[in-house]
Parts: sequence; C-alpha cells; structure tokens
Amino acid sequence: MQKEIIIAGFGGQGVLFAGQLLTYAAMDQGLQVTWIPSYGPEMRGGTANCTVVISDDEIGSPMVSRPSAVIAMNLPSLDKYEDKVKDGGVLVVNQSMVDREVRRSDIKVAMVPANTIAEELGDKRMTNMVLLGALLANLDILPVEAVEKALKEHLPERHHKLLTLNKEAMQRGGKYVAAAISA
Amino acid sequence: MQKEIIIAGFGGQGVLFAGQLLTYAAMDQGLQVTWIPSYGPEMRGGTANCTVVISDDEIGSPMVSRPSAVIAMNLPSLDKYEDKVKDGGVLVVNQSMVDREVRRSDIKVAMVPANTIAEELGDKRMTNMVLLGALLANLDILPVEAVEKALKEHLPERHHKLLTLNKEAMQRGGKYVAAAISA
Amino acid sequence: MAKELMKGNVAIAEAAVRAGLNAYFGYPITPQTELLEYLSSRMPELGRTFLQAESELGAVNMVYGAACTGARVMSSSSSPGTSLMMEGISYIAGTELPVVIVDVMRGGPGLGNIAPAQADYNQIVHGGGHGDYHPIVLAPANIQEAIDLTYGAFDLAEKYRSLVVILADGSLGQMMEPAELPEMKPAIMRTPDWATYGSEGRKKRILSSIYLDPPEQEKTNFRLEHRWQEIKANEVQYKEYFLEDADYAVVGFGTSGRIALSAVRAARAKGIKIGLFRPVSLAPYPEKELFELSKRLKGLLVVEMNAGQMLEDVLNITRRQIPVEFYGRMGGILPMPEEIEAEIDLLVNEPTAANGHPRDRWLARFGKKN
Amino acid sequence: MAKELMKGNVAIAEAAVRAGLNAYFGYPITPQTELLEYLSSRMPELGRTFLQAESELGAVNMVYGAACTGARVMSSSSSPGTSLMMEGISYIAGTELPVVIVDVMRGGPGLGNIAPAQADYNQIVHGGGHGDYHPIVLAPANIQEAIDLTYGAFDLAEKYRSLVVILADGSLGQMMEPAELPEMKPAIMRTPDWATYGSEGRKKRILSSIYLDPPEQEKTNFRLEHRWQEIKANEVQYKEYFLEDADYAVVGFGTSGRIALSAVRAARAKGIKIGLFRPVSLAPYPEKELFELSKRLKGLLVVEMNAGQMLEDVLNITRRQIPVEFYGRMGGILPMPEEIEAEIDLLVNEPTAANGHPRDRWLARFGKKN
Amino acid sequence: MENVTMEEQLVYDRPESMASVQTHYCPGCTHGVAHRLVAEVIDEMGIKDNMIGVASVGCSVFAYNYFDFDFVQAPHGRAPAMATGVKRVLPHRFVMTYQGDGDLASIGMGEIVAAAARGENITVIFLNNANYGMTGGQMAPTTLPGQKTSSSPSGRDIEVAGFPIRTAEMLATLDGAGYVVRRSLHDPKNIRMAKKSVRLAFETQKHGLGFSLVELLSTCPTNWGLTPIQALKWVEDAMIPYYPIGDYKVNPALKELKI
Amino acid sequence: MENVTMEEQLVYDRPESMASVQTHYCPGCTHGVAHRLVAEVIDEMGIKDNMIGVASVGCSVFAYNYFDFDFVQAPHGRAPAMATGVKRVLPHRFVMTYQGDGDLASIGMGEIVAAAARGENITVIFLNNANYGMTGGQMAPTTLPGQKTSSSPSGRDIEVAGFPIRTAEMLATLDGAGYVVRRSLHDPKNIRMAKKSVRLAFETQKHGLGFSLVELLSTCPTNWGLTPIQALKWVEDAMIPYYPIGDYKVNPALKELKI
Amino acid sequence: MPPQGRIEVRDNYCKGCEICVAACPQGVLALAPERLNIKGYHPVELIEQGCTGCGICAIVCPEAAIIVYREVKSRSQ
Amino acid sequence: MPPQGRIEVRDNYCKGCEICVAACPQGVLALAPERLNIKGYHPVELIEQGCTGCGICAIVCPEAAIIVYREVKSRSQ
Ligand SMILES: Cc1ncc(C[n+]2csc(CCOP(=O)(O)OP(=O)(O)O)c2C)c(N)n1
Ligand SMILES: Cc1ncc(C[n+]2csc(CCOP(=O)(O)OP(=O)(O)O)c2C)c(N)n1
Ligand code: SF4
Ligand code: SF4
Ligand code: SF4
Ligand code: SF4
Ligand code: SF4
Ligand code: SF4
Ligand SMILES: [Mg+2]
Ligand SMILES: [Mg+2]
Repeated sequence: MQKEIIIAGFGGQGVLFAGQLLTYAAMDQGLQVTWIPSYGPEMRGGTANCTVVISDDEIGSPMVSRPSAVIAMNLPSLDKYEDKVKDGGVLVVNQSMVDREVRRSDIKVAMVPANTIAEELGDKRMTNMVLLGALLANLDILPVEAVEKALKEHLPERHHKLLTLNKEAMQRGGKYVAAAISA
Repeated sequence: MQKEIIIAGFGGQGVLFAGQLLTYAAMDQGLQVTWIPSYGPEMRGGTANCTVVISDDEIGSPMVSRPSAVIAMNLPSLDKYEDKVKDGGVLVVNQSMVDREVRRSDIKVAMVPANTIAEELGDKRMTNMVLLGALLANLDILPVEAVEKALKEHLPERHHKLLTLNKEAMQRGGKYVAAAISA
Repeated sequence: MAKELMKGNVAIAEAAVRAGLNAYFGYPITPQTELLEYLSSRMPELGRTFLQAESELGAVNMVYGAACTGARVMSSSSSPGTSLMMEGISYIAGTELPVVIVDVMRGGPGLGNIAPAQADYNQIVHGGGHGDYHPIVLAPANIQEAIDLTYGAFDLAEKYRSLVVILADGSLGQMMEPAELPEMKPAIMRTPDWATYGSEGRKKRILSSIYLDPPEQEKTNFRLEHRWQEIKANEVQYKEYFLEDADYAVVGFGTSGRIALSAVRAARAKGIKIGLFRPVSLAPYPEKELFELSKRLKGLLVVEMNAGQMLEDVLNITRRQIPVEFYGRMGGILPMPEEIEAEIDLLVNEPTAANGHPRDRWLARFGKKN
Repeated sequence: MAKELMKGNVAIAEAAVRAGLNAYFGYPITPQTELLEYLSSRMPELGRTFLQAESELGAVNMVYGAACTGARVMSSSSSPGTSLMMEGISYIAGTELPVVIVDVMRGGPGLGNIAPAQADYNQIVHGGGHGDYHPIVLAPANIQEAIDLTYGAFDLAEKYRSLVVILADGSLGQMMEPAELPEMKPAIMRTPDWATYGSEGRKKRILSSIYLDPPEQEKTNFRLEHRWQEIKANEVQYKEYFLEDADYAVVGFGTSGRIALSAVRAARAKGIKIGLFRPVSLAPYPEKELFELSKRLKGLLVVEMNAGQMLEDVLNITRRQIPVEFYGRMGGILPMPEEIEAEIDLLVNEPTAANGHPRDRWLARFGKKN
Repeated sequence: MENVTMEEQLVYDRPESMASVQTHYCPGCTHGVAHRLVAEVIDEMGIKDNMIGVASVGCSVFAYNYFDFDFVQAPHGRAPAMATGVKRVLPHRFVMTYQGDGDLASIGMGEIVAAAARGENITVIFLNNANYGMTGGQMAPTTLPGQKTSSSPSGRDIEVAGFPIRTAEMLATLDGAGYVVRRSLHDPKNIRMAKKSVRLAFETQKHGLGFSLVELLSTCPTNWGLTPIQALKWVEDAMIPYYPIGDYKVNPALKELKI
Repeated sequence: MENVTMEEQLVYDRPESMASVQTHYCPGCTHGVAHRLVAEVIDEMGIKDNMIGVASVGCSVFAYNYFDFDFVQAPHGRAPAMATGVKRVLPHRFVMTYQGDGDLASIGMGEIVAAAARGENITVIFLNNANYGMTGGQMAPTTLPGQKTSSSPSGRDIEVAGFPIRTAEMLATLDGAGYVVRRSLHDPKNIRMAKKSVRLAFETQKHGLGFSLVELLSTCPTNWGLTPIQALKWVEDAMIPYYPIGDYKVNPALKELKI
Repeated sequence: MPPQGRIEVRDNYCKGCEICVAACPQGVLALAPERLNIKGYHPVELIEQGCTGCGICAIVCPEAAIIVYREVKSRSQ
Repeated sequence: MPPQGRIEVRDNYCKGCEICVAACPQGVLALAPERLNIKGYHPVELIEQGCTGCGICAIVCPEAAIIVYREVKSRSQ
C-alpha cells in the first residue's frame, strides 16, 4: 500500500503544515512516510506545495508525477495538478478560491468551500484543516483520529487553545464531503 | 645519434650558461636539443645543474639517469654523478675543486684544473668555459667552432669584449685534455 | 529511541552533534543553510563551538586548523561553496587530517540554481582539488541513512586520518522523514599522537602538507595510496534490492537511487525481473560487487541527476560486457519514477549492443528536444 | 621563421601574445611564474593589459569579466592556485565564455612542492568545479607543441564558447628547446553577438550562469552536452609513434609521454615491437583511436606522473580486454626512461591476466618500499 | 498681452535606464530605491549605452533584469574582480558593481580591498542591510551587536562573532579610493543625499579619479520581521548610530565639479 | 669585609623557543630577527608549551622548523582562518600566525580583515618586505610606487597597479582589533621597540583583549638586489616614509599592564 | 495657494508597501482597498484632493511605480 | 672604564651578512677571512679588544648566532 498526496496553494495558506500533520499522523501509526516541499525561488511569495508519501514499505521516490490525491487550495494549483491525479485518485478543491469546475471524471472530486467554512468557524486560518478533513474522508489512508492525535502532539504548545477548532474544522470538511456525496 | 650531457656545480659557477651555450650551438647546427635545469629549493644557494640532450631525432626524455657525459664542477657533483655516466661515456672533472681520484675506469675521464687555468687567463669566471672546452674535445658531438659561434651570437652584447677570452678558455680546456691524453 | 520527524539538513546536524562534534565552521548557502542555522543555536547551547565563517574558504581552513588539534570538526556547503573549498580539501588530505564535510548539491555549473542535483559526483569522488588524494564519500538516500552515515563518519575519518564527505542533494536536505537518532556523545577532543595542541610534556609537533623534497612527497603519496587500498578493502557500503533473481538492474546513488526503487517496484509488478544496486560509499566504490553482479545480468540502467558521471565508473567496472543504458536529469530536476520505468522498458524490450556509448544514446533520445 | 631557444613558460606566454592576447590576469606561483613575469613587461610594451591580481580567485574572475566583453584573455597558475579557480571555472563554463587557462602542475596534494607532476589530471579533465561542464584540455609534450596548442587555443575557445586549459607540468615550464613562433596578431577584441561591451545601437545583453528555473538550467546543460559531442567529433588530437606494426604500446601524455618515447626507442632497439600513443587533447580524449588500437595489441603500459588517473580512462576505453600495466612516479619525480624500459620488459615478458587492477600491481611492486 | 494658463508638467517619471519589469524584491525593500537612484543618475549622465553592470550574489542577483543596459553576473563576492576584468579591457566604459553586505564585506572582502587599493576606476553600489537577505536572514559582518538573525538566534554575541565592520571607514584608508561615503535610504532627505552621492561616484569614474563606493543603509523588512515602515525607522534608530552617514574619502577634484 | 671580583654574566643567548637548526633565509634577511624576537618573548612569558604557531606560504613557510613549539602550516593567505580554527577549540592556548605581505595583504586580505573584525584572540606577526620573496621578488600590495620587481620591471606604476596598502592603519579601523602597530627591524633601537610590541601583542592575547598584529618592516636583500646593510638603509630611507612606525590601535587596558 | 499636483500609479509595479502613504506630506495616499494587481497586491492610489505634486512619494517608492505631475503657470503671448 | 665584554659566535648559524659588523659601536667585529662554516659562509669573529658586551650585535643578528657576556662586579663576603 502506498499513497501520495500533494497539497498545493499560496504561501501562507498552511500548505506545508497540513502536509506535516499528515506526516506525523502516518508516522505515529507506524507507517513509512516522507514529506518534501517544493523549495526554491517560488518559496518567497507565490506558490507553495508539498508532497507526502505514505506507505507500509520502504519509500522510494519522495516526489511523484502522478499522486494518489491532491488538495488544490487555489486556482493555479488546480490548473497545475488536475491532470496529474492518478486514475481513480482523489482531488480536493478549495471551491472558495476556484471559479471553475473540475474537468476530469475518472477521479473522485470533492469541491469544498473551505474559506467559507473556515470563516463560519470564525478563523480563516482553518481553511487548510477543512480541506484536510475532506481529504481524509475520501482517501482510505489514515483515520481522522490519527491526525487529531498528531495535531495534539505536534501543534506547538502555544497553539493548543486552537486544538478543538482544528478538529472541528477537519470534521466539518469531512462532513461536507459526506453530505455532498450522499446528496 | 643522441648524447646527454649533465653539467653540475655550485650556483654561480656558470653551470646553466654553459649548458645553454651547448644548446644554442646544437640548435644552430640543425640538431634537436633540450635544456632543463634542476629547479626547486636547491636553486637558492646550494647546487645547480642542468641536463642537455642533443639528438638528430625527436628528443624523448629531457632528463636522463645515465648521461653520455658529465661535467662535475665540484666534489658533491662528482660524488653524485660519477656512477651515473654511461659505460664508455665521458666525465670531465674540475680538478681544482676536487680532492680525489675518479674511481671508474670504464669511461673517459678528463681531470682539468679549471680554476687554475681560468685564473691564469686572468678571469675566474672562465672556469666553466675551460671545462666545456675539455668536454668538446672528448665528446664527438659538436665542433668547438659551433660553440664559439653560438657564444658570439648569444652572449649578451655587453659581454662581447669577453668573447676572445671565452674562446681562449675553451681552447685551453681542449688542449689541456689533449696534452693529458698524449702524455 | 523513538523516531522523530526531521528535515534532512537538521537530521545531519543533530547526528553530528550526537557523534561528539566539537566545532562547526560554515557559511550559508541554499540548500544546506538549515544545517548551519540549526547548529548556530544547538552548538552554543551545549557549550560547543559554532562559528559562521567569512566564506567557504574561511570555513574550510577553520576546520583545517581545528582538526589539527584533535577535535571532531565539520563544515558543510553546497556546490559553488564546495568548489571554493578545493584548495583547503587538498591541504587537509595532504596533511592527513580527519575532517567531515557535508555537501548538499544543487544545480550547476556556475551559480545555477538551488534545486537538487548530483552533478558534483566527479568533483567530490575523483578529486576536485589538486594532487592525488582520496576522500571517503558517502551518499545517503534517506534521512535515517544520512543520520547513520554522519554519525559514523567521524570514526571513519579518525580511523584513517581521512577526509569524509557526506554527499547529499538539495531534496534530501529539504525533505522530512521519520528517523531515529543515535545516542548522544559529549564533544570529542582527542589527543592522538600526531595532533598539535601545545607541546607540554612532549616534543613539538608539526602538521603540514609540504614535502619540498620530491622523494619525501612521493613517500607521502604512497602512504596515501596504501591507506586507500586499506579503505577500499574495509569500507565499501552498498544496498541491494530485488537482485537475487534479477536479469536487469538499475544503478543509482542517493536520491536518484531511491527514486529508482519506486520504478523498480513498478517494473517488478509488471513481471520484469529487475533490481536496484545502490552504492552507499561512492568512494570506495563497491567495484567488486557491481562487477560480480553485472556478470549475472542482461543489462544495466544507470540513473543520475547529472549527465552521466558515475556512468563512466559503472562502464569501467563492468567493462562494457553487458548492455548499459543511461538516464539522467539535470539542472535541478528530479527524475520521476515513471520516467525511469519507461527507461527500464526500453532496456528490457529494445536492448542495444554493448557497443556505442549510453550517454550518446541518451542525448539522442532526450537532448534533441532541448 | 627561425627557431628560437625558449623556456616553456616564456614560449607559452609569447605564443599567447602572438595569438592576439588582449588581457592577462594572474598571480605568481612556482613553477609558472616566468609566464607572468614575462607578460608583465611584454604586454604593456604592446599596449595590452597585464594585471597581477590579488589572488587566483581575483585572477579567474578578472578573466571571467574580461571574457564577457569579447576580448582574448588568459590566466595561468599551478596546482594550489588552480584549485582556487574552481568556482570561477565552473561559472565561466556555465556562462559559456571563451577563456584560456594555463596550468603548470606541481607536486601535491596540499602545498606539496614545486617539482613537475601530473596529478591534477582528474581535476582538470573530469571536473574540479561543480556541475556538468567540459573544458577542452590540451597537454603539450614539448615546447613547439606548447606554442602551437596555445596559439590555437584561443580560436578553439571562441569557436565553442568554451574554456580551454593548457595542461603542462613544471618540467615543461622550466625547460628550453628550440621552437618556431607563429606570426604576430594584434590584440583581439571581438564583438560577438553575445558579448557585453556596452549596448550602444542594440538591445542590452546579460551574461550569467543562473538559471533559477530547473528546466531552463537543464536546457543549458543539454546545450553544453551537445556542444561537447561536437567538440568530441572535431577536436581530438593525439600523436602516434612506431605503432604501425606494434604488438604493445605505451600510453602517456605530456612530459611522461615524451619520456616514454625514449624508453620505446630503447625497447625497439632490443627488438620489442612497441609504440607510443600520446593523447594531446586529454578532453576530448582520443577514445575511438585508443580503442581501435588496443584491439590490435597484446598489452598496454600506461605511464603517468601520478597514481594512475588517466589509467582509469584507458581501462574504461579499452574495456580491459587486453593486459594493461601501470607505471607512475609521484610527488614531483619524473620517471626515467630506464625505469619505463624495465616496465616494458615486464609487460612483454611476464604478462598478467586482464583481471586484477594495474594500480594494485604497481603498488605491490613499488609502494611497499615506501 | 500675456495669457497665463495652468499647464501640467511631468515632475517625476520612471527612469529610462530601468527595465519595464517588476522586481522580485519584497514589498518595501529599499533595494528598489537604490536601483532607481542608479538608473536616474545614469539617465542624467546619458551613459546608459556605455554601462556594464556587474551583479553580485544576494537578493540583487537579478539586478541585471531591472536595468536596461549590459550586465554580467559575478560569483559571490567577486564582483570587484570581474568588474576589474571588464574595465581593464574597456577603459572608456562605465563599470558598476552592485553588491550586498554579505557579498562585499564577508566573502568578497579581499576583492573589494584590492580593487580600492588599486584605485580601480569602477563604481561600487554597496547595500548594507545588516544581514544576508537572500538566504533567509543570516548574520552578516554588518549585523549589529545583539541583533537576532537566523544564524545568531540569541542576538549577535560580540564575544563570539565579533564586531560589525564599518566598510566605508575602512576602505577610506586606502590611497586608491577616490570617493567613499555612506548614505541611507530611509527618508526623502537621505534618499536625495544618496542620489547625489551616486552621481558623484559615477563622476569619480568619469574623471578617472579612482575607486568610488557608496554604502547605502537599506532595509530588509522580510528578514528583520518588520513592516516596511518599521524597517525604515530601524535604519534610523539602530543602524545610523552604528553606521554614521558621512563622507569618508572625497577626492578634492570632485569638490570643484559643477553638476 | 667585602670581596669585589669580576664575574662574567651572560647578557644574551639564543632563546630556548628557537629550534637548534639553521634557517634557510638568505644572509641578512630580517625574517630571522623577527623569529628571534618572537622566540624571546615566548621565553620571557614562559608560554612555549602553550603555543601553536601557524606558518603561512612565503619565505617563512618553514617557520615551523625554526621554533621549538607546535606548529601547523596554512594555505597561502589562510593562516588567520586556520588560527581561528585552532583558537576556537583551544581557547586557552596561545595562537600566532606568521605571515608575509603577499600572504596577508594580497591573497589573504579577506581572512585577516575577518579575523580582526571578529576580535579573534590571536597574534599576527606580519612581515612587510615590499615584495613576494619566496617566488622571486614579484610585486606585492606593499611594493612602493616606482619600485622595480620581477613583475613590475619598469617600477610599480600606480596608474596600473594602484597604491600600496598600509595594512596596520586599515586594520586599526576595526573594533575587534586590540593591538595594531607598525615597527621596523632595521636598527637596534627599532628592533628593541619591535620586541616590546611583540610582547604587547601576546599580552593582548593573554588578557583576551582581541586581535593583535605587529607589522614589521623587513628586508629582502636578495630580491631587492642590495647587500644586507644597504637593505637596512632602504627600509629606513624608502619604506618608513611610506609606512610610518606607529601605534595604530592600542586597547587602553594594555597601557596599564606592567611588563 | 499651494501648487496643484497629481500622481499616477503604475499598478503592476506597486507592491502596496505603504512607504509612500506614510511619506506623503499631504496624507492623500492610501492602498486601494478592493483592487488587486496581477501580483496580488493592493496598489496605492490618491484618495483625496490636495496633492501638491511634491514628488516625495516617488522619491521613496522602491518600485518606481509613481509618476508625478504638477501644474505650473505657463505664459503664452 | 667601559665595561668589559666578550662574544661567542656559533659559527654554523652565522651567514656572514655583516650586519653585526656594521652595528657594533666598538667596531671590533669582522668576518673571519679564511674560515668557512659548513654552509660555506665566513663567520664573524671578534678581531680586536674593546668589546663592551653591549649586546647590540646580538640584537641585530638575524640568525641568533651570537652569545654575549659582560663582566660585572660581584661582591662576596
Ligand atoms: C560561494 C557561495 N557561497 C554562498 C552562497 C549563498 N548565498 C547567496 S546570497 C548570500 C548572501 C547574500 O547576502 P548579501 O550580500 O548581504 O545580500 P542581500 O541578499 O542581503 O541583499 C549567500 C551567502 C553562494 N551563492 N555562493
Ligand atoms: C594559492 C597559492 N598561490 C600562490 C602561491 C605561490 N606563492 C608562494 S609564496 C608566495 C608569495 C609570498 O610572499 P610574501 O607573503 O610577501 O612572503 P615573503 O616570501 O616575502 O616573506 C606566493 C605567491 C602558493 N603557494 N599558493
Ligand atoms: S529578503 Fe530582504 S533584502 Fe531581500 S528582497 Fe526581501 S526585504 Fe529585500
Ligand atoms: S628571498 Fe628575501 S625574504 Fe626570502 S629569505 Fe631571501 S632575503 Fe629573505
Ligand atoms: S506628490 Fe507629494 S503630495 Fe502628491 S501624493 Fe506624492 S507625496 Fe503626496
Ligand atoms: S511606495 Fe511604491 S510600491 Fe510602495 S505602496 Fe507606494 S507606490 Fe506602491
Ligand atoms: S657586544 Fe657590543 S661591543 Fe661587543 S661585539 Fe657585540 S656589538 Fe660589539
Ligand atoms: S649578524 Fe649574525 S649572521 Fe650576520 S654576520 Fe653577524 S653573526 Fe653572522
Ligand atoms: Mg545583505
Ligand atoms: Mg613579502
């Protein structure tokens, strides 16, 4: 079993942290995992993305051209990664930042108005967690509890007051997807 | 035909110049020739030596371990090179600076009191020319005239007044040898 | 000890600290800067020496000086910075000092870029400095390996009075992976019988790389060569994957080696009997092992993030007796597993003669687009 | 023109002057200092630029800058100084500039000594700087060749926008030999369509080696590789001696090659059918020619003034299909013809299997004494 | 009879010597101000087509994209050497290096001192922003005592890292220096003074009066962790006391120039 | 009752810190005087066993043979960096570099400035002989205007090669410098002054007062083409006017020391 | 009466750093609250009357984003 | 009466540079005209009475070749 997740968006949208959270959760579950950012000139301003590979065996490439799942937090990320998702893979889109439909039909797609949901929760910074929740609900890789646990253990102490909010954001993301699918 | 000549002595004895003179002469005769000094820490103070290779064909090594001829201008040079002269080769020794006999008997040896002869000529600096003359008389490589011509053409203008003296010194060296041999 | 999630640069730094690193001297350069930044707080916290040098020239000569005293010392840099260390590296080798240098390669030549590359293989493995010398070169492919190799590098360096280079690339420096850290050692300051730390109670000592007398220098060169023979006999490291029954193999080191593993798995899944040979010590290179392996194979694919530098060593070692193909990405681009998979298919389905040069074929296939 | 008797260093300097050298930048170091000293009077006398730089780092970056303008430029150094140029050399290669550098090798590693050596073969030929790049490397064995290669080096450099290294050793720099100098050209200042000399009447131009975007860098790397293929196809130079009917051959470059010629003659005189293969362009290496030759031979002896650096290339090229032996002197010692002759006898009379490594056998024969 | 009408006059426009591209500098970074001043002076002197710029390694590595004249790009710290190479073969061109403090005062100290001592007829625009901007804000030789950077996380400890270098003062001791001053970019008055100095530096070169260098105190809001406006204030409050604005070497011939 | 007898007292003997070997220096070269002064001071301070010397590349490359304490040998110009490495791991040892003017003021300028700025607690003995002695007398950054050398055969042309560097004055501008002076070795009085300065330089190090450097004007009879005695005179007549003897930076704490 | 002036901002150069806003002696500049340029910054704009065309905003602008005009009396016969 | 002194020269260190010869205030030094040391130099020696043991020769000697003694009154009871 191996899954590759790319999380992509603007710098400041919490892309790298969301990826690290997945990584911690996988690690705590005893799985193999790698996290790699795109670094370079684009680091400053512009876009940010990271790739997380989770596996139960020694991981080869930490970068992939065809990921199992993508979270696209804005339009450029959707444009860049839509075609790359593996057949049958998962694409989670931040509907709030994207003004078009997804074209592919051979993959699972979750359009989540993550900014709106985050603002409903009272904290814009929760956008990434909403989308992460939506991903976990679609990708059979880690139980959401594992990520919640990772959050508790690896969120810096000074942010612990935000723990409940973070969890709630993930749940909302997951639920939104469930609702959308059942709808 | 190839001959290798090593000229060795103290710095200041005109070792390098004597070698260059041979080189010029060989060049002017249309022969192939190389000149190489021992350079390095010993350059400053201490000993000096150079190797001249003269040939009618493309010259391989400009350095040799077994030269056809050696001019030893002092004792350390004699000690160092006596054993290296090729069988049947030539060894010209500055008797003025050496207090021992030559041990080898399988080579042509010319013991020349070059300092004395030079002083007789009124110029200590002629020692190297005396020895060069002795070498030419023993080694069938270049006519002494060729060296005299080279001297004229390559001795710096300001030293031209010494031309005659230089020639004379070579002749004395040559004659001394001839005399010694006929004796 | 429990696993921790660490960035490659930080993992290497902490591994060095735990190995008893006494002093670090370095200069910032992407993509290794986090290593220096981490040590800028970690070393003083432990009462050890951290100093940001004025340049890589400064840094390499500071480790040179510090190593003379018997201290465990390290520097790190990336490609252009490493080039500036070449004179110092040659001096360190000539003085026979134990020094560890981490080189996190980026795209070149020149200023190039800061993305991962492996184009300094020749520089590090075959001597970018002047003179005959042989650093031990270790190429980790994952963070655990980076930690373990760094931790062991100091012992190796001291055992052989040798330079040890940890040769990584930008992606290993920047990625995170869970890994276990080794036990913590105090700062190590030895007083071996060659070190210069003040002559109290003994005769004075000199450490230098001058041998003005050529025979003395030749003696030193022979000593270095003999030591290298010993290192070759004892210190070869490599990893094998799926090679027991393999008809084909991929050869790759560091990141390109680990990426190739994914491609090899995918090819195996399609029924191709292929394995991966990953040299861990690039110097000494696992020559015998690769040669023996090659005798059992029908073909080899060499994958690198350069224009085929290790390729020449592989050709030399395997004597061009079996078909060898090459796949390289350059300029900061990682090869993707799918690309390597396609190359494996080619190797298996359209084998070329052992004649002709794999690099020429690669350039013909890919270069023309550029 | 009549032949003149010249010291190697001076001959190279004068050849560069006659080739239209516009500017020289360098730093003193034995055994190439006469080259700089000669130009310190010769260049100003012709109204051309001579500047003693603050260091080799300064010098290499001065030629880097001057080359950007389209001027014919040169620097020179010896081993430790050349090591300091590695970053600059990689930049020059990455910026695709025509530059000529003369390297008069001495004993190393480290400060070593000032006697002749060839131990920087790998550094110069296989990339002492970071990144994938290929300088053209020419190794003269006598002063006429040094003159001719230097004279031609500038055209070569400009034709391929490439670095050209004249790789000599201390003995060639210090020896004298009659040679003919080529015709004098005026200082050459071209305005090729890439040069930066002020943008009057055209769009501005940029010269740099940065390609922050990896695909752009990869494109550049491919461009360099393709150019190298072209250079390999066109610019190979070598000399052959007594090879027509040879059963054996010695391979040596520069001074060790010419010394080997004496040994080959001596062996021929004894009736051994042996010749000499002397590569003149070390990069591009006469690969095809050596490979074809090796097929006709019973054995090869590689002679170098190092621990067997070119040897690996010879092994790679000849695929270890015939016995190869190695003889090296190191640390500033020239091999003597008699020593090489003895090695030839060994090769002919006690041939070893193609198996095993020639360097190991050499070390076993000679190293133990040390 | 006279008609008085109001007419609109162009008071300030983007200089011609700047290329029409956006810079990659962070918002509020005064690298941009320095660029503008250089471009304005080059426009005024009409020497754009005679210029060769030498970019260094640092945030200003892409300076070559922002100016509309010929440019080359030097290895980290070696711009003065590269500029020397250019100037020596093209003595009638104007040659400028543009260097950061890490580039010039750390790794490139050898080259800048040598160029100044040689009286190399080049102009150096030297941006002192008290840290290594490009690589993420490490300590520079100009970092102030106590200043926190990513490689001096507890603040620069002078016991360990020593004292900041006052480059202009140091280089002014060299006979080859024709014009060496320090200016700041933190407010309009200082920017105007800075521009005048950039002009004088190029005039120094024009008249063959030797090496010229303008040290410009500049902001790095990103790595200082300050807003652009706070950063300007920090230049005034923290940097200027350590790095006084001043003329450290002015060739007397310059004083007689009418500009 | 008192007996007055004449007794012979040893007034001067070769210092213990000098090894019992002949030097390779040319006759009359004052490198030897500098060595002796260093050895005398080290004897007086009793720190021989705590010393680590750093030799540079130049005629003094073999300095390690002439002193009787631990020594390492640095690449050309990099002695201050190497010394820094030694001192940082052995802060309680005395570390000295011994460098020529080509080594320190040309190729090694970057390293010496950085070490001085850091206030590195090392002592630098800096021999200024206005040329590159070891390689055969080429121009150094310290070569005087008009001085003929093997790489400035018509005399140093300041238009091309620029002006000599006054190193002591320049380094004295750095805050990290604790003691920076220039002395000469051309006569007994100056030699005595020089010795006192060498002592003060080591005292600077002993008391942790930062970087110390003694620039010593020294002869190179061989490459200057002068006799040893003419060479001493040339130091006095030609060098001192350009390189004034003086104290350029003296940490006030040193003045209070009783030596 | 103070001189009358006007500025134009080349939106795509502006990075919204607000240095000009702080420097304007007349306090007539502010970031456009709604507009974004192609780089994603809110560019600066004149928000009030009162610009004197003094040019200070242009002098401090790191992006050379501002063009300044001033009205002057012109005499024609 | 000036103090009485004496020097010893370690011949093998001496390079015959004559700096001490020129520096000696009493003019009592000269190179030994006949003797050569192992390096081939004529070492310096005292040629006359009159050495005061002032030590100047030792101070200027680049080879630390000179040992200086001076007679002092010693009082014993
Ligand atoms: C030889 C080398 N060493 C290190 C680097 C990495 N590097 C790039 S920019 C930089 C610092 C630049 O700082 P500064 O000169 O102050 O310019 P700023 O970015 O602050 O304007 C460094 C260390 C490099 N490119 N090359
Ligand atoms: C990197 C490098 N460049 C050049 C040299 C050659 N070199 C040896 S000594 C020397 C000059 C020494 O001059 P200086 O420092 O003034 O010492 P001096 O001999 O005058 O005492 C040079 C250039 C070298 N060894 N290494
Ligand atoms: S990092 Fe600092 S110096 Fe660099 S562009 Fe940003 S603010 Fe300017
Ligand atoms: S060359 Fe000059 S500096 Fe060197 S030892 Fe001789 S006199 Fe002294
Ligand atoms: S020109 Fe002056 S008044 Fe007008 S906006 Fe700019 S700063 Fe304000
Ligand atoms: S100063 Fe320039 S970049 Fe900053 S807000 Fe004003 S116009 Fe925009
Ligand atoms: S001690 Fe004084 S008097 Fe005696 S020889 Fe020496 S210098 Fe002359
Ligand atoms: S000064 Fe010293 S070396 Fe020179 S002559 Fe006198 S004793 Fe001899
Ligand atoms: Mg900076
Ligand atoms: Mg000197």
